[in-house]
Amino acid sequence: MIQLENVSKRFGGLTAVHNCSFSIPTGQITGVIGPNGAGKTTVFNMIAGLLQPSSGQIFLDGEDITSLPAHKRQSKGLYRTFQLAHEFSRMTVVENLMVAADSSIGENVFNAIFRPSIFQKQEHAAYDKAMETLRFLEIEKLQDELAGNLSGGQKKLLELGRTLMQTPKVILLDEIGAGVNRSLLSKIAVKIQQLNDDFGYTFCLIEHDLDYVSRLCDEVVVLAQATVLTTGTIEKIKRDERVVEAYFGGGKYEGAHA
Amino acid sequence: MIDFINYYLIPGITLGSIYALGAVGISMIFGILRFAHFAHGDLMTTGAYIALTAVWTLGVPALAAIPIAVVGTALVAVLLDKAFYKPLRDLPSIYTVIASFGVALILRSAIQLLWGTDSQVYVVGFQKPLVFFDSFRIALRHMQIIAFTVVIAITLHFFLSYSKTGKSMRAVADDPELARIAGLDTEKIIRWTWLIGGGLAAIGGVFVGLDTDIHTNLGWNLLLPMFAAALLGGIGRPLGAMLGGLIIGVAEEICTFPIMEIEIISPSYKSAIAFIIMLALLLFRPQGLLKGRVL
Amino acid sequence: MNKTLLMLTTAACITFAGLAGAEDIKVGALMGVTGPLANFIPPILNGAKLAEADVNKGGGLLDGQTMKLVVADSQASAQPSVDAAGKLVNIENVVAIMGALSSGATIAAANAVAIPNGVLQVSPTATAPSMTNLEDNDYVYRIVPSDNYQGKVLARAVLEEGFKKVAITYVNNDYGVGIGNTFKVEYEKLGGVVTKFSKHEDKKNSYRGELATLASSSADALVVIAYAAGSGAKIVKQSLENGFFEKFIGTDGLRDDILIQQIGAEALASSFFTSPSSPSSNAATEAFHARFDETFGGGSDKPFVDQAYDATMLIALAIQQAGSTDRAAVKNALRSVANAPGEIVGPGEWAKARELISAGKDINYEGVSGAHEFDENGDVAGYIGKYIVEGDSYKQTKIFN
Amino acid sequence: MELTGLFFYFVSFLTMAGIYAVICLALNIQWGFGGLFNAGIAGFYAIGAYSAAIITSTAASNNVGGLQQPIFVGMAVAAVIAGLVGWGIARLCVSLKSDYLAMATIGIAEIIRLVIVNEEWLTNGSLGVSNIPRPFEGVFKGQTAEIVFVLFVWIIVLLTYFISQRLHKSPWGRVLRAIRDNEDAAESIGKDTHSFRTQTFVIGAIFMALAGALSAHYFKYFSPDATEPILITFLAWVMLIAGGSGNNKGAIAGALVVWAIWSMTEILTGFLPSEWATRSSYMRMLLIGLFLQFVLQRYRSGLLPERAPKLDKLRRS
Repeated sequence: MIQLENVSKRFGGLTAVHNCSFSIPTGQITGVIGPNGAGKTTVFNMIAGLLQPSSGQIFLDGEDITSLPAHKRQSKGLYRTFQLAHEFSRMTVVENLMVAADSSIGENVFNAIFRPSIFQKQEHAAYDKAMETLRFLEIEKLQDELAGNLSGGQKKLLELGRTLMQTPKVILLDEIGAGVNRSLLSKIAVKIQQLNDDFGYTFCLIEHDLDYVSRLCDEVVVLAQATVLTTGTIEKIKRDERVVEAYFGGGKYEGAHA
Repeated sequence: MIDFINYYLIPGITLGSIYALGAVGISMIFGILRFAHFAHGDLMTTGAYIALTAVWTLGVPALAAIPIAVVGTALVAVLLDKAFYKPLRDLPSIYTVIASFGVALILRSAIQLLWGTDSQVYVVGFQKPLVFFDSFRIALRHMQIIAFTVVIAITLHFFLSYSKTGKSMRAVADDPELARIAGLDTEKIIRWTWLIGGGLAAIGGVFVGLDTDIHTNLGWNLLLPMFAAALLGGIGRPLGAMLGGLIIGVAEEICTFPIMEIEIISPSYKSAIAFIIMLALLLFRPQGLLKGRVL
Repeated sequence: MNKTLLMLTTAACITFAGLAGAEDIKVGALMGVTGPLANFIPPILNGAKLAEADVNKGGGLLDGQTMKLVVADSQASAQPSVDAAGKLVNIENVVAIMGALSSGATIAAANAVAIPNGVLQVSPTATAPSMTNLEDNDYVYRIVPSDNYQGKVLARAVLEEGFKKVAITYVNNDYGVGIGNTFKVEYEKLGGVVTKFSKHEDKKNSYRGELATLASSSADALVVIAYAAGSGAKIVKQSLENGFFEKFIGTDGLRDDILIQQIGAEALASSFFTSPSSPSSNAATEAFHARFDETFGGGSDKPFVDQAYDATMLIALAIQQAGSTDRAAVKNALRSVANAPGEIVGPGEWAKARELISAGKDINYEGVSGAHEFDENGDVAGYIGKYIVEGDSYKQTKIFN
Repeated sequence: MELTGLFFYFVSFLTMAGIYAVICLALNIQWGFGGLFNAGIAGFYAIGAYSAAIITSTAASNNVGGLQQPIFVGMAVAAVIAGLVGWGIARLCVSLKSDYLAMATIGIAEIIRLVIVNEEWLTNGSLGVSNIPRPFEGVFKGQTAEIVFVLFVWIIVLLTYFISQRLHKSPWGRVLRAIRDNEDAAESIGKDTHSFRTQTFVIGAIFMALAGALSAHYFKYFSPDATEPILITFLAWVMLIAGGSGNNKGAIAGALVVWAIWSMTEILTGFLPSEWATRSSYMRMLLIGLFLQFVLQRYRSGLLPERAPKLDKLRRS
């Protein structure tokens, strides 16, 4: 469970996020929606640790992780994907996943040079896990392709796969559907649902596409004008006048194909 | 004290003016084309030698040869861009940076091939400086260099603030994405950047020749201080770069001024000053004095 | 991949090597053709070429074979110098090497190529004191005195001129540091006062700050140990402009036409310069200079022209004396043709030398730039000339030895 | 005679090319794997050369030195000093973006050069350090010693290559390439990018210093003019890019090919009349410059392009 308490972020004179408080409950799929410029990605970046809040606190299972560097949040089980695909373009697909596996022994430079035998077990495990993940995502045929050569949707799948290489508690998906074709999109939805059902992974996703959100999410957080407008189930949200106003009244809603 | 002004400050301002003229181009190219142009010093050398040829063949004084040097070097700059930088435009900027190292070498060897390696001067002999109030001494050519640079700075300011091209250049330097959406003709702006950057570099090169002598490493020796100047002024801020150049030039000269007869910094470490300022800026204030972009 | 490369390279080498005639006897000229000393090279190279021409006109080497000078570019820097020397010795198969110019390039080439391969190397210009103690198995020589020597002579010359108090500025490289330090030590030992002793960085635009400090020390004259094209001319010019100094004393680096071209002869009237030179008794020197200017249209007064000629000549004589192109034999013959006793042979007297050698007589080459008597370290005592500016060129007025 | 001559030319060619190969492998670790734009190679090279020279030289004139230690002690000290300096620089600069890192490292290399030239008590300033021994000098003399030295150099090359390969194949190298390709994503999967980059920079610096030490032993004399950035930094970059950055074999191939071009074109100098020899040899620089542009525009991935490490061993059918 992730909790945000009065989190704000200012860039110079601009307030990108103002006094945001909400929580991402364990074992659920939470959606974060809102018009463009509402501060969704900024909130994500703060949860993932890429940005430091100007004020406020972020908790993971009760522990304050506000000032924990990004690379240390992963060991707490916090993973993310990016809005624009952040694949490792000059590495193969299987390497893209293996790099996210636990390779603590082989990542020590002395072991890497002098004792390559002692991390072979981890390497085998990493490879097997990577292949298993590729099979789960049904892209195992692409294993030796350079990630830079994949289609946009395949890259998104790859990024989702990367979050699955260790034992995630919370997976943050930043517009996983952006730039992905319809059929692949529903496939991704199936996979997310499956991961949530079978493994109990917690998801939090930013999405523009309200249909997609209503299909997947248990709870929805609506951001508008740098703060939380409301939270609740998708049915409740859809009936909320303010949400309708924020989306449609302002004319900023860009629909499903943003 | 008057010694400080005559022998440290005035040479510092002169050197600073020369740095300023080179740094403008570096800053603009960095801001608009997004890469560190390591061949910029050699563009200065090119300008100095074109002017030298004009002085030799037409018999005009060096100052009168400046327009020829400016046009020639600006054209060279545009051609270099066409041949070597444009093909790499869509790649990560690092390829262009490496290419510019190669271009620096190409320019320098071409100059050595065409003009030889002897050091040359525009005018033979020396002139006593003008003396004011019995103590303040300044050489005529230093007055010319400083005055010219001030005029250029003012012209540049008006160009960037009021002309359409100038405004577009600033827009691209501030935010290339926005500029592209706004439908600015990027290629035209890039052409202008090279014309102005190359032209001003040529003037800087001629000034070096006017102040001391012309040799094939002239520009390369000035390159790093000019980078420091561009950083100091803030990348993408041409006038900031000019101010930065002035500061670096003055700092380099005055740092060796002996205080109470003691040299705090040995003159042999003079050139380290610019590097240290540059490092400090990179580490602590990469946006420079005038809030340039950090790429 | 590597194999293909190796084969290509081999093929290229054989092609290049094949271009020279089979009868030619090759001597390497390792010169800093490009790089920081490039502007010194053309006249120096001409000096060597003149020696080559003299040998070939006077009957050639050994049994009338043609001497062929093979030029290689040391770039005045260690890595390329070693590479170029390696090619001279191994591909061009030269008998001996004339060069290199700067001490760094010379020592690197000697250590990495000439000494291990057993090739005689004679440098016309390397002046670094550290050359003296090179462990060279007697393969490395130079025909200019070490910087220690010029520094010492300079000190004497300055005192003779009546300057009891001087300020010194020297460029921070092996040349400036070498002469600067020995000059200071010797000058003070002889009773002179050094009012200020400072080094400067090459290639800066303004030296006014340093010069103001130097001027404030109220010295009679300024000793400038620097290359004219690097910092020397600027220092003289800025001193004159600001009235810091009017009298300058320079070494061979400053004694460059560039200085006269940039400053004008008049302003240099009260200055003098020293430079490795030739013995005054050698009448052949002037004839040589005239011949040089005739052949190449001028340049005989440039630094190290004489030395380049002599170094090449000495190598040719050693080959002739050895009677073969065997490298070790050539090395062993060098001292006997260079050092006394023996019948004296001068520049341009190749035919005479040939005859004497074939008659089994001992010869002693007295060159344009000196008698060249090598000591056990392969150093020469040398002659230092004193020069003043007259007209638009330098004129030698005195010889020290 | 011709053939023995050619053979010994190759010995000297391979010695220099081998030293460059070590620099290229080091640069490949920094740039090819790690994406770090180090434009101050000459600085680390100089640190290595001077450390080794001071530690091993048999006698010194005015500076510290003449410590007469064995060669391997000199190389170890060179590696340690370069590693420490590299670590200090990396702590400060390694997070800078590419062009900025280039400027910073050039500036640092210049400062190192100034210190070497000016601190005479340490380095004997511009007069350089002499009396530097070569390995096994007492045992082998003359041309045999040349062969022994080239073997010594290539043992170091192979050692460097071996270590580079191990690094490339290991999870460590995988993380490094991931950071090079996308820093944010690497952070998001828990990689401490700053630490990895620092390690990379330090390892590269150490090998560059070893190359410097090798040249000091080869020349037996080392002065500041051997640290000319065009000859070290620039040439090494051309070599790596031509050879194929990201590929260790490419780094070695690049060093061989480019040094061959550099070396071959020099021969042409001798065929020109003296008035032209001086100028036309700038053609060579011009050609190298154009060659680089050609490579950048047409063969960007180099002679031997980067390849992902083989995973065959991990594959069970």
